[in-house]
Amino acid sequence: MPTMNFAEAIRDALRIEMERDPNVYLIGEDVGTFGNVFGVTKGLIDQFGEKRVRDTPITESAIIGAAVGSAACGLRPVAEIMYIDFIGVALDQLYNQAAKMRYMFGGKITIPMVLRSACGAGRGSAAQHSQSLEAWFMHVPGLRVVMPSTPADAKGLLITAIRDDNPVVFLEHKLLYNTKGEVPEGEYTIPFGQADIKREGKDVTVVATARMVHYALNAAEKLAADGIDVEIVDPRTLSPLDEDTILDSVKKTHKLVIVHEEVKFAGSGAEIAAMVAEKAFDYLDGPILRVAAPFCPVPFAPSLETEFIPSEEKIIEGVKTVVQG
Amino acid sequence: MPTMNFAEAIRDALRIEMERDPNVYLIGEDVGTFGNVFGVTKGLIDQFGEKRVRDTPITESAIIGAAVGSAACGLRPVAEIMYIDFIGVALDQLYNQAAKMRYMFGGKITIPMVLRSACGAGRGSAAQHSQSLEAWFMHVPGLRVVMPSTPADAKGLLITAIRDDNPVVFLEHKLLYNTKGEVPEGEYTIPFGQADIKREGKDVTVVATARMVHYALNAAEKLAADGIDVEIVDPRTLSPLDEDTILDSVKKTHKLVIVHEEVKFAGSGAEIAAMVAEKAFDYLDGPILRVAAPFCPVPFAPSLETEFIPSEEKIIEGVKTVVQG
Amino acid sequence: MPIPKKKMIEMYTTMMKIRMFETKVSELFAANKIPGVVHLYIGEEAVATGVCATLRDTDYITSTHRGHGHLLAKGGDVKLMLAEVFGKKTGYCKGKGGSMHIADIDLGILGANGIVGGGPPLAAGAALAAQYKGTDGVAVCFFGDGASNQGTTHEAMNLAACWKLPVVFVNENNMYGLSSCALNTMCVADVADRAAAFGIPGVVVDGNDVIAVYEAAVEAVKRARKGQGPTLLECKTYRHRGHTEGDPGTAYRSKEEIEEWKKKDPIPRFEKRLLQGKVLTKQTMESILTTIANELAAGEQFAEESPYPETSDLTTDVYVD
Amino acid sequence: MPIPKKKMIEMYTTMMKIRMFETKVSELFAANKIPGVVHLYIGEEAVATGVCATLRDTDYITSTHRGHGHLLAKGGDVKLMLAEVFGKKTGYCKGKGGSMHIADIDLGILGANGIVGGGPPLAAGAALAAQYKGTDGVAVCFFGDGASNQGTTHEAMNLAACWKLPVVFVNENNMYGLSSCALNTMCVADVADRAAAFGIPGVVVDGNDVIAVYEAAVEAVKRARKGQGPTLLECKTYRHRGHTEGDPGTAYRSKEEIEEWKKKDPIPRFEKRLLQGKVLTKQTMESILTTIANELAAGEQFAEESPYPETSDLTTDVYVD
Ligand SMILES: Cc1ncc(C[n+]2csc(CCOP(=O)(O)OP(=O)(O)O)c2C)c(N)n1
Ligand SMILES: Cc1ncc(C[n+]2csc(CCOP(=O)(O)OP(=O)(O)O)c2C)c(N)n1
Ligand SMILES: [Mg+2]
Ligand SMILES: [Mg+2]
Repeated sequence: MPTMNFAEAIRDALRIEMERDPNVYLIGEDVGTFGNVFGVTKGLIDQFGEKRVRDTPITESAIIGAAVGSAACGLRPVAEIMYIDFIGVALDQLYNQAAKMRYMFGGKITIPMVLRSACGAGRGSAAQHSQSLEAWFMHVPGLRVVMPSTPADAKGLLITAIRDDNPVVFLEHKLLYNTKGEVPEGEYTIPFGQADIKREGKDVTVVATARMVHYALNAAEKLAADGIDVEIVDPRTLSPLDEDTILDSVKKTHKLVIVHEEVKFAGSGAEIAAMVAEKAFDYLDGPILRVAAPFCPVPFAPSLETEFIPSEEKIIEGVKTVVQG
Repeated sequence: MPTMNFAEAIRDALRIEMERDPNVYLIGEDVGTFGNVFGVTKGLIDQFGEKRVRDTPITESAIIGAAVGSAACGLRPVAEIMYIDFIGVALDQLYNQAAKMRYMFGGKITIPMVLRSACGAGRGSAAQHSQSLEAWFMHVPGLRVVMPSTPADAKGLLITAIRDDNPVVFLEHKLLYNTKGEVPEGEYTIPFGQADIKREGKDVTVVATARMVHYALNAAEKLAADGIDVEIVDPRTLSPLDEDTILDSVKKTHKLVIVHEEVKFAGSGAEIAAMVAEKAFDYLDGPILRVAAPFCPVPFAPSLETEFIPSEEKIIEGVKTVVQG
Repeated sequence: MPIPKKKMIEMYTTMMKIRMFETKVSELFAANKIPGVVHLYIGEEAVATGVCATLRDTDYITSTHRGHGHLLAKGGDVKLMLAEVFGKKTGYCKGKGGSMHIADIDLGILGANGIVGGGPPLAAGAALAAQYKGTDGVAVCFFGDGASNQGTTHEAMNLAACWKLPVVFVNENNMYGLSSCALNTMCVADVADRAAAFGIPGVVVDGNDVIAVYEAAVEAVKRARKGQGPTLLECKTYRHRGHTEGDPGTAYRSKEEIEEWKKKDPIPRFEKRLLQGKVLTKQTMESILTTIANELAAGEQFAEESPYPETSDLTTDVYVD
Repeated sequence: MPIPKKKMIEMYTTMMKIRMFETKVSELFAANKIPGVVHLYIGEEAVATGVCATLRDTDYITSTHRGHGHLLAKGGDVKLMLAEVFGKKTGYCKGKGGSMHIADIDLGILGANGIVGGGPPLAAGAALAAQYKGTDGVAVCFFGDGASNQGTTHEAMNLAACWKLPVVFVNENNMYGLSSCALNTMCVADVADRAAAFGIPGVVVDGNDVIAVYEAAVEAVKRARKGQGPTLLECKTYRHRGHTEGDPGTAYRSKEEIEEWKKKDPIPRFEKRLLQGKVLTKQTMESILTTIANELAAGEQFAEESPYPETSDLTTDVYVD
């Protein structure tokens, strides 16, 4: 299997789908000649031309709206919001329009679109360029929320997203773009709502998303040295959420730690914890812990940003707390 | 104590604060002559004039932005977004600007503003005029989130909100506007982060917000007949959340049901459940249940809307499930 | 080019259908048969009628909270609309949408919209789809004077201008956004002046003159079909009723102003023209009205007798599986 | 009215301070001393300088992601800015904001802003505060050609127009929003044309001519102070560097274009004028540059030697207690 990085894997998925279906097109700021600020769409305009790789003015409501409207009329747009932090100027088009149209219209309209966006902290980009916000999107009926952690997952999930007939929010952690992994050639899909067990273990379940999957894997290696065998569950899609895989793991390990990068309070981990506290309470040995960002905006200074992002150490500490009771 | 309805209590608070502090002013759509679509601000323009009760064009980003900018420069705006559903066209000004400015600027700016808005279902207003969305606001560091359930709470909390130096989101359930209650005369404040025990009980804790507090109270009366003694905790502010009062209640009853009107998945109740599953796990007798809206937009048809909104029956059922194990 | 007689009659029929539909809705609302709120189009019929008379079934429209007129003019079915307004399972949206969210994708109706300024970006998207596929389809975006202040509207016009999208932005300037008079919410004489910000033509037309609207729309639609890009077409009109049923509409508008505008009612005006031009006789008019009345009566009965959606319908139609 | 000599020298000093500050930041960034990204103002100095030279300390500005020039022109402290750009605890924002979020409320600087179009509504709010309090304070909103497409910008201009708010919208048209040429993102010749949508004056000025900018700003600010409402003042300029440091800026702009604009560099142009007008001698210029260089060196040292914020600072400053 070829090795490629996360950004390349996404580009690969885009290329495959654009070759396959002439109705798939890209729309966003600087996705054309510039090839996206992280280089993700580089070269696609050369292959597919300006019609299918559409640079827009800085006008996010129009970007999403154009995607929604054209999706309603038969196209399959892949829209890009450069950083997910910018969604606030355009959220209406996503949650009141794209997500609700099908329901409001009694099932008589289909909005097959993907909204790709870079998320996450770690590049010194400060409070308005580093958020994740997946909890917000989870809370919106009608949206799918995807958050891949590896190049192979990113590719397969993006192909699924583009083929899916629902509006999908596809969150790409910007510090993953340069991470490498083996990626199957050609087209393949990964079903939504199917978590992946990134590491099997028997002592404690760690549910982690996006970049935190890798932190958790590193933590697990170190914990193994201490005799703690960690199972790592990567939901991959937060909506739909694969409750069964998480519950099965908890039923096996009886212990749960949830790790995500976004702010802990009312974050995505709250839903996972609440779901387990309802559906597998009797299997739990002790408290459910969340290791996540504290309740503050993302700071600029490296010393603070590093502290803001959940660390391997904090994951290890969290796991030990839960295991040692 | 005089009796007044929820809308009058809010108006009373606005009037008191506007009389007290010339820097307090109202800004929003149809808040002037029209007196707000629910009559909340009726008459205030006559007393305070157009300078202090400012009708705007339909332009929510400018409304919130004007509030934030003027708050930064010494005023104390009370901005109104007619329905909280509309926040999507203007959210940036709230979460990236108002909420983060203080932190981003190292504590050197103060944004004393209130954003009032009507929330909630039950009036046949359908998917774009019936949401609550409190979970979104909870997730934003820098914001306060207030959700009163009674006229007296509404008044005291709004006065606190206006005097608070932080940006506050103040959510008014539209089906509460006509509900009556005793309200102390004159000025008084209710501190943020102080839950109110709306009913004492020993068998099970029900945490409920806004309109659901009343549903829970009715349910509790019926459950009492079955010998189940329900304690009802109304957080009143979701951020800050009074964890202690909730935890103390759970430590007493060992059982927890959370009731809110917004969609259950990734809703405000998820945080409360997760918090308890972390901090009072050992006191819990069994699963934490959430009684909340299903995962769909708010439907128009009365038959569906009634089903969408958590009912007394569903609360009773939830409590019985938890009590009977 | 003179407007064919058939088109004139079609427009008369549409205007009357809207007027009678809205009058019926008003009565039904007063009789507590309709849940939620309704925003009626009475007084503004010439706009939707004149514009939609230039469109094909395959063209798109985006509508507003005040959508009944647009939908009827684009061919919406009275029965299905009434049933939806009642919240019945047999309605356009199975009762899930209601007055503010009726759509008919087969007729190119991308939905009424509860968000002021929600429609313009969608219209740009629909026009993009037409351009992308190389059809000569057009999208029409109806929006109010109030909506012309919303940022999303500006963004949509700008994007449409940049890409020469086949879209016509039809501003229905009824002088008020709820209680706010346009004189206080914009400092330009005409909404059409805003076209200058995007380098597109801005046209003002008497929105109570269906012929004038039609003729202006023909031009704008032709431009769009030919790939020459968007037009901002402002139609000056007035709503006779309050913002919603229940709002008397007099707290912010003088009785005199309302009366004056009622004198400019687009319907008698068009009737007179049709009679004078001998396009229709009093008698044929009567028969048209009878047909509409019958259709409405049948629609009402259908709506009344239809069942409400069932509990099991609550969580369907959220996703395509 | 001729511009006082003192004002001319002040403007020269400001322009040079910006140029030298940005050059320093560029070097420090290349040397990996600055985290995150920086957007430099080199080539555009005449805009911030000319505009801010008309303002008082008590006036407000809102800035952008490309904010260093605005901040320095409004009186921002070099030491505190550099320390902030380094992410140090001694910086303007205790290291929490960084380049894109520097503010100094005492100088009326309501912050650089990471959101394109984030500033205009805030500027309207600051102007509202001034009007409300009855001061003759003014707010200036700097925004780019790219930002002129954002809906929030339109909303702010409209609200300011309606309320005659004392705000000057200063558009810095450097022809690009990141990689997108303004020719592809708007269909008007000048951003100033957009003023027509709001019924406010739109003025175009050579943004590389600090005197022209100053004179136009004097007029716009005067209007605002007198309660006559907002102006849209467009300054045509060009950024010499890439969008951010690290972007060569050549993937979307031709070398020729860049070279041509470098010939229009506002600084040599102003220098020539000052020398010819005998406002300054080569020697006094040198001494000004030395002073700035010293200030920058001291600032750099201060920034370098300052500590990073501590872990315990992470969650402070979120709320006022
Ligand atoms: C974003 C948003 N803001 C406010 C409202 C509330 N609202 C509904 S209709 C309306 C007035 C709209 O005025 P206009 O666009 O002129 O249309 P008209 O009602 O006159 O047809 C308002 C303020 C809304 N639905 N959406
Ligand atoms: C809402 C939003 N959209 C996109 C961006 C990404 N972005 C940052 S600066 C920029 C270009 C801005 O162009 P312009 O307004 O002309 O300012 P300039 O960089 O030329 O000074 C873009 C697209 C952003 N920060 N915020
Ligand atoms: Mg109107
Ligand atoms: Mg620019």
